[in-house]
Amino acid sequence: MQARMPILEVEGLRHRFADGTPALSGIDLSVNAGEFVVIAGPNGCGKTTLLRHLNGLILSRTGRVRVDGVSVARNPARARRMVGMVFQDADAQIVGETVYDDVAFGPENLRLDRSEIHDRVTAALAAVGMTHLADQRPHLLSGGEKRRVAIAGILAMRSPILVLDEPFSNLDYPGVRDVLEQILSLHRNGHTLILTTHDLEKVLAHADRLVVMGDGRIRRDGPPETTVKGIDAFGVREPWASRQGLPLDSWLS
Amino acid sequence: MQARMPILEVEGLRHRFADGTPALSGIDLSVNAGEFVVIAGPNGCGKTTLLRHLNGLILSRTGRVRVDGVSVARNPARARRMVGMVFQDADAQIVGETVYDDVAFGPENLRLDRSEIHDRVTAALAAVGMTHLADQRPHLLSGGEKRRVAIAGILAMRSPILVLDEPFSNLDYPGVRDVLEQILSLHRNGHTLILTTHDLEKVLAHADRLVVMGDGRIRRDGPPETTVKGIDAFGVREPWASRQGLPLDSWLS
Amino acid sequence: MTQSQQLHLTVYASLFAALIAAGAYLAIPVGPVPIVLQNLFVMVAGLLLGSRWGLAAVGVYLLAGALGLPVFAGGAGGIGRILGPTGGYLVGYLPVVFLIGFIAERSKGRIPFDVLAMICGTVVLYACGVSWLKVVTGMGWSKAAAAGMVPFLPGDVLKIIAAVPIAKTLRPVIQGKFQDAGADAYSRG
Amino acid sequence: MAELTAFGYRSGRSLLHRLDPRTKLISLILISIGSLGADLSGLAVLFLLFLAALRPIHWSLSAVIREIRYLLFLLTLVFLARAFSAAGTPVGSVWDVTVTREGLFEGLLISGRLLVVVLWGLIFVAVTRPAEVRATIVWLLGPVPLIPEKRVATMVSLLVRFIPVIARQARETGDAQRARGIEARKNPVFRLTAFAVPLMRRIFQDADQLVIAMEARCYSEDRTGPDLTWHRRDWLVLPAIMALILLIRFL
Ligand SMILES: Nc1ncnc2c1ncn2[C@@H]1O[C@H](COP(=O)(O)OP(=O)(O)OP(=O)(O)O)[C@@H](O)[C@H]1O
Ligand SMILES: Nc1ncnc2c1ncn2[C@@H]1O[C@H](COP(=O)(O)OP(=O)(O)OP(=O)(O)O)[C@@H](O)[C@H]1O
Ligand SMILES: O=C(O)CCCC[C@@H]1SC[C@@H]2NC(=O)N[C@@H]21
Ligand SMILES: [Mg+2]
Ligand SMILES: [Mg+2]
Repeated sequence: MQARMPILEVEGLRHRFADGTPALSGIDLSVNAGEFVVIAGPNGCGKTTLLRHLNGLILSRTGRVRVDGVSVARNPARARRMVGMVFQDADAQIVGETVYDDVAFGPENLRLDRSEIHDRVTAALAAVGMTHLADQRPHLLSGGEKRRVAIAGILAMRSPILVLDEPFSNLDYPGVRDVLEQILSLHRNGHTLILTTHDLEKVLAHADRLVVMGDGRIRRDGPPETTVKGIDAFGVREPWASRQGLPLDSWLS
Repeated sequence: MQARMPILEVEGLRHRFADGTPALSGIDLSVNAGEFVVIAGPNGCGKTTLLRHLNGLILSRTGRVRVDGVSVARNPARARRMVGMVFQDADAQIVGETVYDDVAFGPENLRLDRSEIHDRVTAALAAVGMTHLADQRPHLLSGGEKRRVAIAGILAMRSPILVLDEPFSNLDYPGVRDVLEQILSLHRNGHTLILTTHDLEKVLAHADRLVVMGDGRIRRDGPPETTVKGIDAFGVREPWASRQGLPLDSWLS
Repeated sequence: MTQSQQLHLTVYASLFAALIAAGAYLAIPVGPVPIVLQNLFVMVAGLLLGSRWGLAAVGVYLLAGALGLPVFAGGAGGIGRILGPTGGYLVGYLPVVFLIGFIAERSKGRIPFDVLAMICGTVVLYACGVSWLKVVTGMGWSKAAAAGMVPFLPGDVLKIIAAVPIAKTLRPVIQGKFQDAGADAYSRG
Repeated sequence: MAELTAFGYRSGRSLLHRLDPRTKLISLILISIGSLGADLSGLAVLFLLFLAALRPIHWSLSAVIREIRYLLFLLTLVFLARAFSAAGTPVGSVWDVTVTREGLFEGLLISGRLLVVVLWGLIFVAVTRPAEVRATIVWLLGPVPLIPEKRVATMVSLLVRFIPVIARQARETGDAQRARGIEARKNPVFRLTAFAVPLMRRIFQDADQLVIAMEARCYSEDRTGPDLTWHRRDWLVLPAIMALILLIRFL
């Protein structure tokens, strides 16, 4: 019954950048296995910085981050295997010169043997419906396709936890629906999901939980329907339906 | 009564990129002085390519583009003075080492004298509420702030026509509202505005006209309320209010 | 050096290799040797990456070209290009970047030394480039110099002038990665 | 920068495609050595073989010529330089410079040798996947001391990965500056710095993003290397090539 134990634990996390910018000032957050958490908040409130602590891309002295029980600071390598991350800028995360090579990058770093890598890559590409583009050069893909490749790259590493930083930015309507369907099928398969966005409209209807950040702190945390009420005050737009007192509706329906 | 004469005329415009990608296949569009036109359409439908024709960044052999009466191909320099462009990627537009220098870049290229340049820059910075950051290094600003600097840089050139390519991408709610207010006040002052976006929600209520593109063609063109109906079919999300048969509502109210 | 800093340098060196290739792509033919921006990026690589990693950048560039990637002036690579008329410049980039890096490492970003380093580098570059051009084409020294050096000197002066502000703006960006981040972070922020 | 971004690989199932990349690389090296010492007849043989190789990989000579048009220009200049500068029996003169038979012969030989090497280089990339090229690099540099072959291989693929990014950002920066009237400025130093400085800063920000993305995907120096296996066809092709080269050199 693991679905109830916390797989991610953040306690009293603070972070100040080298130039003195205080990005996080005391974050406490605990995410259960299989949960789908949406994090919202104004520009510069610390979302990306928080996410980068989850797999040890940034380590801070004050505060603790644990990925199912093990401190990230103690074992960043493990944290990076457990926590797959899709970045805000789809282009910046392309590593390989073909889609296949790009997806294979992670498994190669895990030192798996070739056949295992091949199986994982083909499976991952199939999962995001990109098999036919395996030999394509990634930078020629559309925004939506690039995001799918990024997700495949994570799937190939078999990370149980997925972190997506603004996965919808610059995507058109079909692109958003594509990525959204991807995300939901991952959720159904038991992945733990953490997603940041400025447009709650696009995803909130499917989330288990909404976390609102502001000035490097967590302002609100709870079930979407209730937490989203009057969220405008925190620099996030409350979805139209919710404004009208209606239930949140999905972009997929 | 210039508000009725077309200030922008595009006729039979086609464009194919060097690598053979057909980006525009026959565009006819005419915009009146003082109009506020929103252009929507899926990724890769040619929005940016069309905009880049308006000030001669791209010149195509087939088709004509005229900025109040004068062919862009004949006099690109003039077209660039007349048509100010805010790019999709705010970072791409940063040219100066400080916010002030960045905004001054355009006027300096216009060969204005120092005092004139100074007046324009201070006015532009005030207009976007960035006076206090005049000496900041632009690449350190937040996404919203960068966007405003980009707009200020165009204001300082006093172009009567403003073209904004996805000005809301990656902006938080307050950021969207700020930029939106900027845009509307420009509109009130008689600027002609052309804006592309994937999220009609954010701006359509204020537009005079909606143009829908697909596969390098114009699919629909007309008053927002009517044109937006059933727009999902063109790969653009119809705003929630409109779905409910309600009048479009503003993000500012 | 931490693993992260190692990776930063690896990526930066690859980036410079790519910049050198991009600088070669826009080639203006003026006789057997074209005008390119290639050598500008070679010089900047030396100034910013230092001798060792500068060498790595140029080495990777040449390797990619030798394997046939179209990274040399006007596209089309291959060992044939390295043995071709402009091969002297290509191979010469190795000592050039090393020399510039060597001087820059010791001059702590003082502009006069940067300029000096680039002038020395350019001298070495033409020593290699022109003599090989002479061998391949069988021209005399004067002809070889006329075809392989004289037309480029104004452009190269321009590049050296441009390299100074580029190095000035990017040094903090790069060296920021290599002094221990203060405040709360004890890894790169 | 389409040409630049193209790795030049043309997918297919021809024998050349199926050969082990190491076989292809060794053959390429042998051919290069061979042609550099070859006389005109030898070059002719290698050139005819090249033409023969084009068919199975569905490549037209005209397309190849387009690919190397710039090189052809260079080689013509080399040819002329030789033709006019070498001493020997005159066959005619343009203005007051005399063209000698030896000159023509030498010019043809030298430019011909370079041409053949480049042409076979094109074939090599055309029939070898990027990943295989990387694999060959690892294999090639493996024995070389002091060189971390896997890192070098990664760097080569990063180079390929960076070029389209540089191209795009250069275009965007250029557009943004033209949109704000940079063309009114004539001073080349100003133009070059005003363009290069912000562009380089942006490209480096992108590089930092890439570093973070690589770390997030567990980048490590010792990654799973590519695995290559020799087949029977390799043991048939290699000796054949060697024999050919020997013939060319010594007959
Ligand atoms: N490398 C850095 N050095 C210094 N300050 C930084 C750095 N990265 C981010 N910051 C600052 O830290 C704060 C938090 O940044 P962060 O990117 O986490 O915000 P965010 O919530 O992701 O914003 P957005 O919604 O725009 O993505 C901001 O004030 C930002 O300017
Ligand atoms: N420099 C280029 N070279 C080749 N093809 C290009 C280039 N720029 C754009 N394209 C292609 O031209 C088509 C139109 O591109 P464009 O950027 O105008 O679309 P868009 O409507 O702006 O898309 P988005 O909504 O993602 O911004 C796309 O298929 C794109 O891949
Ligand atoms: O074929 C190549 O890629 C090498 C071209 C070398 C051109 C040399 S570099 C120094 C000098 N300055 C130029 O602008 N071009 C020549
Ligand atoms: Mg962020
Ligand atoms: Mg666009």
